[in-house]
Amino acid sequence: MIHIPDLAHATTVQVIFCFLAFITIATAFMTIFSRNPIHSAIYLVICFFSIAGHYLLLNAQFLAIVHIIVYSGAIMILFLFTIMLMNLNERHQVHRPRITRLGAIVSFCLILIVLIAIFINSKPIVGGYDSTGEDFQSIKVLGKILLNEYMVPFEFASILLLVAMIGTVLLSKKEKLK
Amino acid sequence: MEMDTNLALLLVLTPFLGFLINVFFGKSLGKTVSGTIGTLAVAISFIVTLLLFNQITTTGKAIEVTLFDWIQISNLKINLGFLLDQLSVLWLLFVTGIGSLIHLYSISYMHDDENLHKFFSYLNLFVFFMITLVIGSNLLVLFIGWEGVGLCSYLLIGFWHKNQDYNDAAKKAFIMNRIGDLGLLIGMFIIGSMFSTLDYATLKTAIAGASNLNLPLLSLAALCLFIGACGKSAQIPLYTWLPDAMAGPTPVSALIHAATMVTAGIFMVTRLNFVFDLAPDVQTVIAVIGAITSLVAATIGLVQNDIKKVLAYSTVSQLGLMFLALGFGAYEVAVFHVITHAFFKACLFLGSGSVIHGLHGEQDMRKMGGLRKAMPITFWTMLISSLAISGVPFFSGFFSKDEILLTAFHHSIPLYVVGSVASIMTAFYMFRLMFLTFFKEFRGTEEQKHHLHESGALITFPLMILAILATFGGLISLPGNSWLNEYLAPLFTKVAGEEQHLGTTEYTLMGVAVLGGLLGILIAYIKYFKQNNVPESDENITGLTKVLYNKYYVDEIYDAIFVRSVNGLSVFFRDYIETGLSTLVFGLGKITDELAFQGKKIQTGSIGLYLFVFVLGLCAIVSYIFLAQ
Amino acid sequence: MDNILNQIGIENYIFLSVVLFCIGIFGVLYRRNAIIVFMSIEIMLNAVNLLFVAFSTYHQDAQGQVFVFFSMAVAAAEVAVGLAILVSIFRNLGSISIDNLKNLKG
Amino acid sequence: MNVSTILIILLIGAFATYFSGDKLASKVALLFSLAALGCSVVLLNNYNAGVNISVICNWITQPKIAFALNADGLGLAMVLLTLALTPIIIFSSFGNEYKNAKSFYGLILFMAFAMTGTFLAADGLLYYIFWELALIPIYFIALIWGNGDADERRKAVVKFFIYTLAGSLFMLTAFIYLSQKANGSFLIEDLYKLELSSCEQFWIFLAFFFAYAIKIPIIPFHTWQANVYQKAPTVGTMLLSGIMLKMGLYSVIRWQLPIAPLAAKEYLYIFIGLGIAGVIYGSIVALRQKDLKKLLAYSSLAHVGLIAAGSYTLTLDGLRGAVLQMIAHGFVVVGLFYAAEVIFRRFETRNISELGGIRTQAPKFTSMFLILVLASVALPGTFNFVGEFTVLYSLSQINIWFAILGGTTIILGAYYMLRMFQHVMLGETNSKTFADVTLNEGISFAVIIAVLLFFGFYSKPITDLITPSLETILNVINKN
Amino acid sequence: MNTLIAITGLGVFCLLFEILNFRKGIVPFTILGLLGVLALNFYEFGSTESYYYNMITVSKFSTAFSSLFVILTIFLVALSHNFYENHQTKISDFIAIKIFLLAGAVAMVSFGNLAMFFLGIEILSIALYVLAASERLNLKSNEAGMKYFLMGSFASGIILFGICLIYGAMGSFDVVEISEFSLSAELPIWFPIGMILVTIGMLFKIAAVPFHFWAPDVYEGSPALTTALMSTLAKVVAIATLFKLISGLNLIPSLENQDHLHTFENIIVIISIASMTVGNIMALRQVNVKRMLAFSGISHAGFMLMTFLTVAASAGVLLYYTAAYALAGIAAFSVILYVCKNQHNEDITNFHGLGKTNPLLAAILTGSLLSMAGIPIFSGFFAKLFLFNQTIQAGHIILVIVAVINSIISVGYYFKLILAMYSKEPNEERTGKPFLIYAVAVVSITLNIVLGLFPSLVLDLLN
Repeated sequence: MIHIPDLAHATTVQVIFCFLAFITIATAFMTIFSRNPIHSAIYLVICFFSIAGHYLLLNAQFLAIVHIIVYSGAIMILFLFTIMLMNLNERHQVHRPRITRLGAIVSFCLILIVLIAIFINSKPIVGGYDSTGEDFQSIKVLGKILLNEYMVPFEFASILLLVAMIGTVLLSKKEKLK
Repeated sequence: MEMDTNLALLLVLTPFLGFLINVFFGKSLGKTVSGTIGTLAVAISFIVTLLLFNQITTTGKAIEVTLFDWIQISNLKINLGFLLDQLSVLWLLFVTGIGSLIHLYSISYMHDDENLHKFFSYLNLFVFFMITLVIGSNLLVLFIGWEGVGLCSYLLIGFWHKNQDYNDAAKKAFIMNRIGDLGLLIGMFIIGSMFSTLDYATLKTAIAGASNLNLPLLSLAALCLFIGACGKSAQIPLYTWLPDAMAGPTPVSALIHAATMVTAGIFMVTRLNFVFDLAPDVQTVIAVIGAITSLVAATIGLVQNDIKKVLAYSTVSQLGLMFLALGFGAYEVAVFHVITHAFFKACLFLGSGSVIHGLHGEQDMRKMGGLRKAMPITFWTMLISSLAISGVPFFSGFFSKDEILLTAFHHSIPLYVVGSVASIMTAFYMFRLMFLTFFKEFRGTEEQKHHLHESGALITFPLMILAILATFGGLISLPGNSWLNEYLAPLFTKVAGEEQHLGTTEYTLMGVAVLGGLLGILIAYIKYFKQNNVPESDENITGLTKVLYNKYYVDEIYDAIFVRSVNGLSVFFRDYIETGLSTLVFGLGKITDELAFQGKKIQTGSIGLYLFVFVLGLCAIVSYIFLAQ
Repeated sequence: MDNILNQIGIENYIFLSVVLFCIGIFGVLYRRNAIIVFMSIEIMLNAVNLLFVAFSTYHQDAQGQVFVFFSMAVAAAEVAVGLAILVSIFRNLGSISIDNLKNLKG
Repeated sequence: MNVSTILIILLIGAFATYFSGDKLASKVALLFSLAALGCSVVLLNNYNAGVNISVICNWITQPKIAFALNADGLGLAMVLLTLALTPIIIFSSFGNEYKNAKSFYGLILFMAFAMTGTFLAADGLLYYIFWELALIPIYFIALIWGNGDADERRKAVVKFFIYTLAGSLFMLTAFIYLSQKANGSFLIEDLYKLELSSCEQFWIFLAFFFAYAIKIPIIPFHTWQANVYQKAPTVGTMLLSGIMLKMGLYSVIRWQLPIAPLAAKEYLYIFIGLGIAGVIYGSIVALRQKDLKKLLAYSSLAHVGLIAAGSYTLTLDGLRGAVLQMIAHGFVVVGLFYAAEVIFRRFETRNISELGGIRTQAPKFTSMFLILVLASVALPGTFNFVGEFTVLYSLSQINIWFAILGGTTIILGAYYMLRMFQHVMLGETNSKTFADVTLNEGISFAVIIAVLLFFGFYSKPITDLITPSLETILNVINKN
Repeated sequence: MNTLIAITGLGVFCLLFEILNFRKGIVPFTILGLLGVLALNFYEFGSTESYYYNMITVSKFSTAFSSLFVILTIFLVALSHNFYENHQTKISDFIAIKIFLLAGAVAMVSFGNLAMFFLGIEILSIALYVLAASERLNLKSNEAGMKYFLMGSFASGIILFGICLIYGAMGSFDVVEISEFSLSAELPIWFPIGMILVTIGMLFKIAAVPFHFWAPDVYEGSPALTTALMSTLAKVVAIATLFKLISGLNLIPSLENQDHLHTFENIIVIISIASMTVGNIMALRQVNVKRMLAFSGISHAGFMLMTFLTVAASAGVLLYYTAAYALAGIAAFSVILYVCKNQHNEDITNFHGLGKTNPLLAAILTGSLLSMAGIPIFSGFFAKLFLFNQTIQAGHIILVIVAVINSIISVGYYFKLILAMYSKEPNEERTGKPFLIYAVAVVSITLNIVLGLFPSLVLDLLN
């Protein structure tokens, strides 16, 4: 069952969680609904920040920082760059047929209901969450795991980036004709 | 034994050899040589037959020859073998004898035809098959001959193949025969499954020794066999092919459609007398059908104007009489009539051929007349034969026909009356033919008249021989002292009929018959000699005559009922059922094709739609697996 | 140190990220502007990342967080490639509406 | 030496023909087909002498599929039919010039290869493979070298292909199902040993029936036939009607009946009835066909209907008659189609109404054609009579009405064949000249006619050859 | 593991070649290199090992499929030579991307950890997005790339979500650990949900109905060689990976524990039937050959899905089926590449009269189509046979009957192309006989037939 946090007796953490969750969801919606792509981008940045807040709440500081660097710092800049490059603004907003919106709303509701229903249906987690007390998410631990156990995927991710790099070059490189 | 085999093979294979020679070399040999070879081939067979006849009469034992296994069926094994007994040798005698004469006749008659070698090859082939039919030791070998003679009949009727009407006639003959053949086959199947043999000799002993015979089944077999006989011997309802078969050259009509092939049905029934004896119901059917056929054919014969058509209907009528006799179990009587009929009818046909030959192909009696002087030999021989067929005393036909009527009288008065009426009519139309053809003035064109002449010796010689036979043929079975009955006695299980004592009744009946015959002749005389009537031209024929002239419209009825319906069905099947089935199969393809066409519309190219379906699919799967319970 | 989930409950994180994920899906379906669609996809990925971290805390296990790094790398690579494609479309078509991409159909 | 030699010769022949070039192709093909025939005759001798000429070796381990060729009398008889007809068919095409002849003759030999394989295979799957393989060459032969309007032809040929393939795929499913029951084995003897429930047998029987009914064809699955016969080049038509149809009939005897005997027994009347309905229907439709080849196609439908009815009687006579009739029909139908081809070569038409009056110009051809026509209507003394008589006899043992209805083929067959003969050959001399048969044509005809007449009187060698294997099959059918 | 390293190295070398200005040598060198990799693979075959904390596990399954991928890549690289004739400046990039794609593919079948799986599939996908959109001036290619990218990343999101749920349930990404846990009775429902989501994501990659819509559009719009890659290599990789996921993570037993197995099987059956039917029916009216083959690919996906009903026993069958399908696809595409080179579309009209102008290639295309249609002696037939055999054994006879009916329908469109080649008049002459295309076509169809004649060679590999 959903535990609707009892706001009257809510702990600080719970209040923060609710607040962050609200911001996350609201800005996510705003991202989608705002007409100006630049506004969307800004809302999305806020959304990412709130997610970073969640990370912090979960005590994953390193991840939160990386998250902000990668998403807000890199990806969103890329987005904004592109938007600027294409000089997009409201006039590029094309007419959306009603059927499309209806379809989107229907599928949104449907998938939301289905997924939530499944999770509600599932056996609730009984008992408390154990805490080993060990440090499991400091930079040190993460670094060890990443470069020992996850060394191969780590290297492999470089291939992924290499492919993306080659790909982007390939897609934008003008051909020199003979 | 070796000797017998060789003789039998010689008997069968000489005509076949003649056929081969004529087929392959006939054209280069020239007409006379070709004809001579054909004639000789049959003549040799005739000589062999005489030898065999001699052997049979002296020893009294049948000769059996087995060549090799032919068809193997689980419970019956069919040999290719020959049985030369009294019946088959008797049949062979007139088949090969008359055959030789007609071959001889044909040399002259067909001399102007460019395909003479073919004609002789077909005739030889016919004789070959006829011999096979007669001497086969089992029903299946008989069937080879049976179908073979049908084939030759087909070939010879359609000999002048440029005329599609003749071809139609040939085809009709073949197909009607085939209807009968199916009956024969079915009969064979039944007999085969009942007795596990088709061999005459074995069959006879099997039937004799059998207890608990399934008589209804056997009767069915007999009936089927009789249908076969109907087809071949032109009985109702399968008789209509025979008059049409007159499209063939006249010697063919004489040989095949009068003397030999059409008697095959009688031969078969006689051969299987032990079967038919056990099926009295079928015998009754045979008798009734025979009587009706003889009457119907005779009535039609009354008004025909084509000289060969008259003879054809007469043949049908006479065959009917023979079946009448068979129906009463008087096999030897029927055989007797077969023989005499072969003589006089062959003679009549050949005579009419001589007339037609003289008139360069004219067959309509209305355009003849007065030929007596120009063609005396033809006239006299035909007159003798006409007298014979009319039952005028002391000619051969008198004895044989009288015996049939006598037998009929003893068994069934109504049938006797029918037979007698048919006989009277026979006398009438035969003499109608004689008067119209040979007396009074010639009614043809001047040019024909100019060329009128008696035919050559090759034509008249066979006529004379046959006329002699037609006169004296009756001697082989004189009432009360029948050589024939004695000769055939070993064949029949029953004592041949009730030995007929010649009593008052018999003499009275004889007198009645003779009077009847004379009456017929008299009417013809009055009508066509005294009153000098000439039959009306076709369009003026009215009333009953028209019905008769058009053969009771039987052809038209058959055409409407069978031919048209089959053809109509064929067109219907071709145009509707076939197309329908085809559309059905194509329809499956069309449906999928249409689905594909509609399906293409779903693939709109819109990413939104694609993702929408994606999400729907996801929801459906997830909810089906996790929420369905 | 106390497990933070004792106060919030893993379910709530699941629901949060499911909602976020669905918003992402909704965005993809709702918007025709390719850039916004990309952003929606980023929202989806982030929803998952959030859940990874939550599960990581739940299991007291760092692997989930390590996976988030990979997921970020993937997201970055995807965005790079996606934007490159988008730019070339924009050059050819002068528009970035995905509704204009309907030439291939049937 | 064993039966695989034949297959090897034919396969090598197919390739050799393809690589010999357009000019030599026909002769090379003839040579190889004759070699295969010779080889099969030698093998027949060996077989009669009791030498084992069968082959069996493993091919695929899982599921267990063996390369098993079993030469029993029945198989050998069919192989001989195939290999005797192939040279005749190839030789008969010598008068025609084909574009890309090397592929054409190569395909013919390949088809002979596949058909021979079908008749010999003793493993369900191997059999199925050959069965399907035979379909490919004829598809191309009909498609590329066929005649008539290209679109129509395409439609007809594709229909034929899809239709027959559809049927055989159901057979494949049945085979797979059977092999599950037989512990993964497809070997015929293992399949024979299966004891299936009557429900299973029913479905298996039906699946086989689809394949065979379409191939044979039994009405109402015949709609592909007439069109394909008409559109295919005559060589293709000969291959189809002479041999390929027999694959279906052979398979009924070899596979369908012994594997699902209970179903066969239970629905005996229905299947015999279907066969006989085919006889009557085919004969009637044939009557009013306008195209000579189409008429022959429907006549073929009628004849195979009778053969099928014979097979479904499940009696020794029925099976034996069916096999005899298969062989006889194979020869006669090839001859008849060849006659149609000979006419087409001269007049460029097969439309019956445009023909006629050929007899005066070509007496030899007429005689040969007539003999074939008569053989086709089963005149006693021809091989066809032996077959037809035996089949009808067996039918009469089941029910006399079957024999009577089936026997109508005697009447109707004579009707449509003679009608056709009359309109094609007889009548007033045709205004166009018709050269009589050439030597090559004459040889082909003469061989066919000689075979038909010889076995018409002396079918013992074939009967002796096939009877033991048919008895074996019957034993399997009647095992429970 | 060695394979993966070797392939990656090869990809880097390709990039270096560009720098060293050695473009001419790229294709032969890469082919040689890949042959070396293949040899390495053969050498490794049979060993079962795991490397680097079980990130990569080498098993018969992975080596066999890797070998298949390598072979397919060899063909695709060989075809590149001709295809990129006019794009010499980019050829090294193209080849390198293909090689990296292969690396991703190999990782996908030999992963021992879901991280490797995820990275592998992303490498594969991103490479494909790039290749699909690689004709930057061609709007169709752009559109294809965009569609594929959008939908692909959407699917990736779902896969990621699934992985996340699996992690949530198991607390580990390690395949061995997960498969052990998955058998325990007390299992959070997250695991099956996660698995289903991953499965759905993979179903998208293999283009199964209803996640198939992208395939025809993308296949049509992409450059022909990319289409070849997608329809052969990518599809095979995806299905093999999905198979490995389902079998490796013990999805089936865990579903059985929770009474979900029946519904899962039903889903598979329904998707399989739907894919076959939709794919085949939609293909009937296509005029573009690539599009037609896309639909054909969808239907084949349906066939391949049948193996999931008998996961325990059908790895060999899947390998055989994919090999047969991919080899036939390569042969077909090499002919299509030849025919449609310098044409602005791939419509059937381009194939008119090919039987006359170029009988060899026409025969090869015919052969490959016959193989796809399942006509013996081509391996496609045996593939279907073994598949049906397995499926009947599992008791899904209805499914097999539907599959049979679908095989019949499929003949309709395969033969449309054959008809066009043989019964229509040629509309233009083609000159030039590019050796590599011929070689690829001949070798692949030969391999296909050899597989048909000796199916045990492949079929028994995984037993």
